[in-house]
Amino acid sequence: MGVHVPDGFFNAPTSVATGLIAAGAVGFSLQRANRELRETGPALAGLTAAFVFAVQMVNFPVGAGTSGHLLGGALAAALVGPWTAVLVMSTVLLVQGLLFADGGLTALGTNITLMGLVTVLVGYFLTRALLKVMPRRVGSVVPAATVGALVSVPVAALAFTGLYSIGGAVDIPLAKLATAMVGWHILVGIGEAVITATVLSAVVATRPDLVYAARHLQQDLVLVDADGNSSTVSPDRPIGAQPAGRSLGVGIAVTLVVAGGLSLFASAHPDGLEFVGGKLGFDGAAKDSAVAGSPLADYGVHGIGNTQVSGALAGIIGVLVTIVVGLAIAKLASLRASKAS
Amino acid sequence: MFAYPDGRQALFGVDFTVERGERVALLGPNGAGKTTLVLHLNGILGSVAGGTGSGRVQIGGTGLHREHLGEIRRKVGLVFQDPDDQLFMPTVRDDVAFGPANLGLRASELDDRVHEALVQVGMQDHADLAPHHLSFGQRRRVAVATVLAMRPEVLVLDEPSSNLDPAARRELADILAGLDVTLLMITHDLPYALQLCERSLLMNGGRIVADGKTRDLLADADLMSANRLELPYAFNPLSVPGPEH
Amino acid sequence: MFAYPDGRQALFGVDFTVERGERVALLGPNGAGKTTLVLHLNGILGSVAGGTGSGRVQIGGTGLHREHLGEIRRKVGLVFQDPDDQLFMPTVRDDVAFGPANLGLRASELDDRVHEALVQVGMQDHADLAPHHLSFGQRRRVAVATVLAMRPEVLVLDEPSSNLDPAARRELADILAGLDVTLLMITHDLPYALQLCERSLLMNGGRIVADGKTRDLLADADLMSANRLELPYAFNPLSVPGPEH
Amino acid sequence: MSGDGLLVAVESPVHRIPAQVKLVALFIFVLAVVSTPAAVFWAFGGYAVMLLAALVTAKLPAPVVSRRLAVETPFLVFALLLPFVATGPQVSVFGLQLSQSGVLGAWNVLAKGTLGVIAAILLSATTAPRELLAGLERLRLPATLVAILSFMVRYLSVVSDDLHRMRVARESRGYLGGRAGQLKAVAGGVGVLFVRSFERGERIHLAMQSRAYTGRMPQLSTHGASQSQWLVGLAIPLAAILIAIAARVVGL
Ligand SMILES: Nc1ncnc2c1ncn2[C@@H]1O[C@H](COP(=O)(O)OP(=O)(O)OP(=O)(O)O)[C@@H](O)[C@H]1O
Ligand SMILES: Nc1ncnc2c1ncn2[C@@H]1O[C@H](COP(=O)(O)OP(=O)(O)OP(=O)(O)O)[C@@H](O)[C@H]1O
Ligand SMILES: [Mg+2]
Ligand SMILES: [Mg+2]
Repeated sequence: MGVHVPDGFFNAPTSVATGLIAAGAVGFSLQRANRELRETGPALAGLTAAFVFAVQMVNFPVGAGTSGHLLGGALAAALVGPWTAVLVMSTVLLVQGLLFADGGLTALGTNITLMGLVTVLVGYFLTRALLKVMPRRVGSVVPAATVGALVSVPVAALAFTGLYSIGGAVDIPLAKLATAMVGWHILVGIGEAVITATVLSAVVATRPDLVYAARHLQQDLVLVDADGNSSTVSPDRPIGAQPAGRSLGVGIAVTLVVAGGLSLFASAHPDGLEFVGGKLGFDGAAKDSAVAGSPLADYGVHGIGNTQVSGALAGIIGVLVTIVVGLAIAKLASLRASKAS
Repeated sequence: MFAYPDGRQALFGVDFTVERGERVALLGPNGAGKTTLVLHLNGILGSVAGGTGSGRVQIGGTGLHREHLGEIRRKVGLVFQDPDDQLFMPTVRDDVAFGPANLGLRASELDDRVHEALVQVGMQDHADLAPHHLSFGQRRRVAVATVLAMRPEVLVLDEPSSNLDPAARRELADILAGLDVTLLMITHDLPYALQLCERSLLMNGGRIVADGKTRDLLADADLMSANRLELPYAFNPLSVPGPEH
Repeated sequence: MFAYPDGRQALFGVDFTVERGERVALLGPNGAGKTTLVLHLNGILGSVAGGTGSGRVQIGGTGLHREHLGEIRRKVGLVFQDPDDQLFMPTVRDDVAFGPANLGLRASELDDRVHEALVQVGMQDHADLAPHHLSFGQRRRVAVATVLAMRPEVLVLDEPSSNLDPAARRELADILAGLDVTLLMITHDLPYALQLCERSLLMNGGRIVADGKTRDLLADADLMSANRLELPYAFNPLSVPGPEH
Repeated sequence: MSGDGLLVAVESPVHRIPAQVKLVALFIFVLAVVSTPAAVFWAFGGYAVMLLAALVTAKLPAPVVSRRLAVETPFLVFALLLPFVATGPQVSVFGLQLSQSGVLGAWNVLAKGTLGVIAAILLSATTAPRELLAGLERLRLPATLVAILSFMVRYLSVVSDDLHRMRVARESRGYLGGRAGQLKAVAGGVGVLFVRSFERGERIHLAMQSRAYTGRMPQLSTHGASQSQWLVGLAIPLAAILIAIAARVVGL
């Protein structure tokens, strides 16, 4: 998604659900990234964030009066690794939301999911997959990540379309939207690929050790000592990648259960727009919630007895829960990390 | 032995010992590996920092291992050659306070320490400015203050006097002479080395090529010219007093 | 007069003329405004660059106006105090070639010019390295080479000798002495100023406080101490030859 | 973005409210706005009036605010397209066939988006980045994120300074822009810029470690907010919540 989603663009359940996904992803990444970060320090991550931020300022027109901008997710992932990259992207989006009013605060979860999570993961795993079939040289990371970057943007656009089909505030023909979004974002993706290639080739030329995605491909070095004897030394290695293990499973499960549960709960109630639409008599716009008949459907009404108020409350509670869950996971992560060290 | 990540080897076997309280100058031409060497002394470069290379460093009986890194870095204060590498906080005051605050100092104790260090380098009037809005020489002084404020046992200075005005240069020499620390100072200013350090190490091409009394090294014309060292215009190392007097 | 964007005024009225072919040293304590002043000479700071400030600069009869900026910048070669400000290309060779290429040089002519400049500063063996992977002194030398390669009419150097090893410092002095250009050099190295420049300007607090023969300024003890200038250890400005000999 | 970021440096009561209060206030306000049904127009009028009052209290110049509103443009375009592309019952306005839900949707996006953007502008124009960081830290944002954030804010100025330095260096060596060969050189500059900034970041991290940094910034020197500051800061968002609830209950 080449532009940031503002407040009120998606309905509350979607915002809440993506918020939860984002919170879970950030919490999990915090835990996984801790080791990476202790080695390289927050300075490098911060710098990558600043760079991604700068890259996102480069707007270019993609037709229909709309401009897209680069995302930088694939680039960040190649440089600092996927988990730190998720944090980097989230930080960028948070700053943009807070300081630059770019992307709404309640849409932060959506933005992180689309521009942080999707681009980073698609970019990174595509890069790694391509590296497997390419010559075992550090240089291979440039074409691999370029392809990763190229693909990651339209995929994010597709994800946006998918989200819109679930929680768009207004019905528009999905096929049309998908075509338009993907079409535009292939153009953005090309820009993304160019930037990624330029930056990565400079880094590979001068500091191959900095490219996280290709660290395992570095050649051994030959050193000469005072008497002219040479010895072979392996270059910097990433600190042993922590096995994903149970923590990943637990993190994802918690996220999914909470996200799923809450969004079921929330989407059982017509959101504000649909409610108003019903009142005004143009119900056509309002979709039937797929879970209207589920046991959860009546849940919200019990305590409060007023659909409207409980709908609003669901939104607010959802966001609050997002924050609490995110913080709890983060806390847990830092506790575990400090125990591990 | 040490090679930079791009594969260039910068150190080819270096071996020396500095006694507690000694003051040693590290001399040598551009690109000799002086900076690279001192960055090993507190584990910034080298295998202990996850880099490439081999060798051992011992500070005050403690070997430089990953588990002692924190302790060693508290003992060894390093002033970088480029002040922009050293200054990273929003204001001069915060920057000088950073190290002592990490050591656990708080409130008035911290303020005193910061103020004292700033007065030592004459920058107390600039405490609330942003470091990157200072002149180059002013940045250099603040960089020195950040390390003085930590009261290290071993002080390593990478060309501390460059870009300083002559009075500041002399004031720095006075400060350094008055400190009770082990001192290792890189400099291209040979009279300055002679004035402050009794002993000198001479590096070239990633190796130590000479080690001895500063005065003797400076007086050895062959050694000097082989290592691109020259005494300034109208200066005779044997005719002026050194620190031993 | 000029104030930085954060509101600090750094220049308070400065007025001087340098004749064609003259060699002038610009002296003064840290933070005097020397760097700020020379950044006006080719329109990097000041009203012509869209900044605050007032005043006029004239180079060889051409007023410094926005429309002449390109021409003036070709005539005035500026070596920055911080080599990192100067070097931005992926390799040393590219960096040195950048200026002459902008002047329209091509192919073998360009290569010759680049090679010559690199030989002048002794960096020809490092032509294919990345500038940011050089030692500080090496970067300084490349920075000088980038400007020498442009063969400017006016050469402005901001502390060119700092961080250079003594031999490189002398070599640079020899190069500068051999060039037929107008020279303005900022330095804290007073003997160096005396050696190269007959005339000196002394700045303090954003003003020019003295203008005269270098030897006379250096011999004026009151003026010197009022402006934080001190001659090094065992140096007598009256006893050594200057450029006029 | 250099040093002070987007701060509009004037003295005002809004500037004096601690950052953590403003952050919470912004958040609550935006939540209230978003959960308000789009068709309850008077509620949005209420929000707008309150925001306007805050802008005036903060002494923010109108041109600054309107310039910063430009980030909304892409969505403005999207919103204007909505009535034409959305499906559902159509109405005709001045002979144009518009989708009803599209019109309401466009209003929804515009109103909520604009209010959110203005509220964020209010925060960024009255809070220095440094205070903002301290505020986020006080609100218990995980330390790792705070660290990345503080470096990011700092590096925004390093990178933009470096960009500026490179431009100055280019121009002072006779670069006039344009020619294809040189353009390539400049494009290559992006990569160099990255490595350069990257290495500077690395060295700075090492410098920090040399000064006993162990991964936690020493607590930035801020004090907690007093109760009255919380009250003042939260006045508007609390009113906004009342409006939001009223809008839900009272309906149209
Ligand atoms: N980051 C780097 N990557 C690769 N090579 C480097 C890097 N920094 C320095 N070198 C190389 O290592 C060698 C030693 O550099 P070092 O900075 O230690 O020199 P130095 O003795 O401090 O010189 P100076 O007096 O100029 O500061 C030089 O040949 C230099 O080109
Ligand atoms: N970017 C900037 N923003 C604001 N103030 C600045 C900036 N750069 C320099 N100054 C201030 O302007 C004054 C003059 O600085 P300048 O760099 O010209 O000094 P200088 O004479 O070159 O000193 P030095 O010998 O240390 O290089 C100083 O007080 C400095 O703090
Ligand atoms: Mg060095
Ligand atoms: Mg200067």
